[in-house]
Amino acid sequence: MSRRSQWKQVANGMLGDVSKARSVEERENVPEKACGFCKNFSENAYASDGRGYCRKLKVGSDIKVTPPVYVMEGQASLTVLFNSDGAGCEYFNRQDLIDTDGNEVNDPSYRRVQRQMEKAIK
Amino acid sequence: MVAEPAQDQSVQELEDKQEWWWVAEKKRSKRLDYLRKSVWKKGALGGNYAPGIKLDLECATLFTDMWKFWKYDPIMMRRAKAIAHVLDNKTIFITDHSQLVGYFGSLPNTIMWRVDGASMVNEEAYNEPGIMPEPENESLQKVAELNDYWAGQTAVDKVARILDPEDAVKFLSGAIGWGAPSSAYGYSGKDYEYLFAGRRGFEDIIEEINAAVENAEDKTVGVPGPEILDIYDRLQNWDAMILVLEAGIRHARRYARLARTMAENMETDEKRREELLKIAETCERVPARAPRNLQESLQYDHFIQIFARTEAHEGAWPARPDYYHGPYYDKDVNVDKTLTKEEALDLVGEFMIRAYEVGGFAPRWAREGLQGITGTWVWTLGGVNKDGSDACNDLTVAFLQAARLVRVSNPTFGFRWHPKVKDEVLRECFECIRHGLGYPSMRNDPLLIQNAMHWHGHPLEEARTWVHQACMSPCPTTKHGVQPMRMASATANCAKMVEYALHNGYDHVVGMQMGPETGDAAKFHDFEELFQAWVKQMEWLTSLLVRTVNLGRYKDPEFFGRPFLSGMSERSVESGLDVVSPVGDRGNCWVTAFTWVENIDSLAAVKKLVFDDKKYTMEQLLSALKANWDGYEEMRLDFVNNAPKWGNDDDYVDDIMLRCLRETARHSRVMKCPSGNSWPILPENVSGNIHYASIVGALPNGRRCGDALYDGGISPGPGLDKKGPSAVLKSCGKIDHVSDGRAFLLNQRLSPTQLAGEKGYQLWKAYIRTWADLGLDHVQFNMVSDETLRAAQKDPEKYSEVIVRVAGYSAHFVDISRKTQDNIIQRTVQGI
Amino acid sequence: MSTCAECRSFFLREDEPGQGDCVRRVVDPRQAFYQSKPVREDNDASGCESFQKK
Amino acid sequence: MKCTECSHEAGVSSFRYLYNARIDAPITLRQCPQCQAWLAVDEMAGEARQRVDAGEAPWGKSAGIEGLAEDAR
Repeated sequence: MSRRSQWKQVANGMLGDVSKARSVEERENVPEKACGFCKNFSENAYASDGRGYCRKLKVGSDIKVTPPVYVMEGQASLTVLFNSDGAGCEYFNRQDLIDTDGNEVNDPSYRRVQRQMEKAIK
Repeated sequence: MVAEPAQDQSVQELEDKQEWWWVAEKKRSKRLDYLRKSVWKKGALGGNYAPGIKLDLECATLFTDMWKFWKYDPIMMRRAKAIAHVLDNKTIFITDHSQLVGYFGSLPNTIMWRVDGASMVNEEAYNEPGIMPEPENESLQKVAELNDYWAGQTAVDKVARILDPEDAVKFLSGAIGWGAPSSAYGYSGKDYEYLFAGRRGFEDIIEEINAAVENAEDKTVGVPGPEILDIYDRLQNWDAMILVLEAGIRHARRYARLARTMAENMETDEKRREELLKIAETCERVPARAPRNLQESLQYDHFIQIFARTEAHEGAWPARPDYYHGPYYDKDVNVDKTLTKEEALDLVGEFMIRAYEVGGFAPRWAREGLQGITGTWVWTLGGVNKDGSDACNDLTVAFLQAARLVRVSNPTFGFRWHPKVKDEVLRECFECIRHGLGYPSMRNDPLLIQNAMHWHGHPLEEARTWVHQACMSPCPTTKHGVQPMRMASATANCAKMVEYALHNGYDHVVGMQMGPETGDAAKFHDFEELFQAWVKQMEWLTSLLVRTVNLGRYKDPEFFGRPFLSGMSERSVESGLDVVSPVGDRGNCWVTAFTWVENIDSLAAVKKLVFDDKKYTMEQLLSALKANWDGYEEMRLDFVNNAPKWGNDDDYVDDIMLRCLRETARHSRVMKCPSGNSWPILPENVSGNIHYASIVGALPNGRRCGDALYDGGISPGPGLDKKGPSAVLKSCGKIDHVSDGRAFLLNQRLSPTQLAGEKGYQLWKAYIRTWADLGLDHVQFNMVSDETLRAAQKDPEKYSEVIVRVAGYSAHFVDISRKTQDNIIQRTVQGI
Repeated sequence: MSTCAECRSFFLREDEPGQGDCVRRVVDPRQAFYQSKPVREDNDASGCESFQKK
Repeated sequence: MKCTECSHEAGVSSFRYLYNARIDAPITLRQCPQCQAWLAVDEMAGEARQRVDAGEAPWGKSAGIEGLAEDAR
């Protein structure tokens, strides 16, 4: 994979397409094993809309297919959303400590301030 | 919530207790009191919007409807038509007791949503708790529809698509910098010389555009050739400028009509009826024609700001209100005597309140980095005229007095100090600082004029017109000097330079290879190897951000378009080019250097304890850092307490500061902006030191990932400047404030007890003289005691009006997160 | 069907036939103000909660 | 380390790190992963000293534990 194509894959996960043709239901849905509940989820500090990186998996991984594809080596991390379904991922590791109060400040490891997460926790 | 002052205490008693916020409430007029308390707070409380603040869906919908409708128009025309539709149709309001009007949202509690800026921000708006207008389900449906429509076609989407994908990912990781590479979000300089010094209203500008159009049209029906081809685009641009200027005039007349309707049909109080008729008369006059008095002049300025912010999310508010409105104050108060000083103070105070009210939806990184406020509204006061004479006037004093009455945290002032400033004006500055406002910041005018000439080649007369383009950076307000679009995207999280130098470019926080591979630090044999790795990381990080900004600037006329800003800029009115086009712009770029001093203290600590004293090996240090110092507490304290720290007049570490700055200044001259000019650095932080606290890994200066970074600029680490204020000034004075960078922020805390009374003023004045003599360009003060701040933490409601200087801006203490509050309390209180 | 023209909040614009402003007093938790929004005189006002017959 | 509130016991690093009380003192603020209480922790001793309330009693060099960081130096 060329330098450019590797990073292109990551960039695609971060740009406007994420907003395209997603219904309210899709946006509101927080699965039981959402990536946002996982210890390996690191929220993106630029777009605090719930985009993030997986700390374990690198670009090229796909946890939506069966069986999942795990790429463990590489420079760039896999991008996921806070409400991506991590049910099929063997690295899912539930994070007990979820901070949904945004009055304090950025903490990519612990903070999940999306409105939908609040509902899921309550 | 604003609590009531103790009714049984006199002004004198409250002054003696230095409870300035209650003093202000007792002293200000009933009108100012009402208006100040009626404002909805748009700044974030920590990272969240205050209860009751709602996303403005009306303006976003109006804009999108018209944008969709005119889909075949060129971008500038399309935007002009969409803006005009918003201005013609949105809900407007006039608040009781107000004399100045205009808000860019549709209701007082709404925040404007720049729906065409970035899909990421749009998704964030959708996900944000608490800001959806009721009924929430309907609003969510509406926002989802808008997000679907704008997905992929916002300004930032367009730029990010063509950036090198590696650059895009690393920039958008949020780890190495922030900002958005588009004038959809930025700091737009204004051509005040053209508007105010030139005494032009919108109708005057339209006439000038029409003349330019006529001239150009002659060419399009003349001899065919390549030289006429771009005229067709320019004609479209000119039409767009006219369209939006006319919409601005119509919008003001909507206010005139509302004020007249209120006066004629609703108002029973005769005095208020007269005020409403005055508002009507004012809005019929401006912005169509040039102002004739203070109220018109302030109203004109406010309309300009509102229109510019309807067009783009402007994160700053470059202005020089005493200079441009001063002549009207003088005419009304001193010559014609149509206004008393008290009446003028009411207008000036309200002018500040109207700005305080302005707030748009901002992404979380911006909210966290500017906690408590909505943007850096740093207004410039004082300074010199174009001929070098003192420019301070009666309005300068009025602004400084009004600030103490309305006590808003935004706008704040930056005062252009120079040796000819009169004592009475300097005293007013001191009074604001003594009253705990944290502003004005003091700026060294002669030095900054020289700096502007040095870096960007602004001629002397133009450099003398400078205003703060954001928190700190001077920019002229002239045809070729004004920078219409400065994007925050060249804001570097500099602590990553030393972090990456230590970890071979790998970022352990986001888990990605970010910087270049500069070698395994465990194998470095001497300090020089580490320093050279740092240089490479510095070059890589600043270059990546500058590439992003340059591309954003170059493509902005194609990807965004600024018809209104163009329509009030001489360069565009004359040329027909989008003002954001770099053609004819002299360039005034700078790289904002967040979290800078961590580099210096970290490098010094490694040099001292690893390479000089050989007390630890690099392997040991790297292990401790990877463990976030967990289990290495004794060693960590050694790196904090037994390594030299910046700000103590110690050449060991100060020399490293100079070396880092000079390497960066060298690289600043290598990197060029689209106008071909340099990119000097400007160390400062706002509250980015808190935002980045959990994004920067453990460092050799002894901080862990999670700890607040230093408070910014060239300020020493909180509590680490142990040798007094003179040592701080001497360390900072070693920096050449002309050629080492663009400007250098310095925070200092002073004791309100020590600086009480006349003696206090004289001490402070002597301090300022030393500061100027040592050649520093900036200093700002917090003069609120630890006791008051701790009391405010315990009883926030009682102290809701306590203001502190954060860095480059002020905020109400209760609006900032606990980590930020503690970071401020940790700063050393210097006795002078 | 009620129209905006029949409402007490409606003020016809002199220079734009058929066009008017809906001007209403609002008191929110922080401030009191008058708001204005453009409406046409023949707008259907039957669903408007603020409609008050002249 | 043992949480002063719920007695949860685990290694210091499994308590969520928040920030330091002062950079030059060994007192830090951490959060218990079980009961989520905020704790003032002596990093040198690896012990939780006291509860720090996020709302009512702030932390740091500031109100609540202002003496603690300095005492521990």
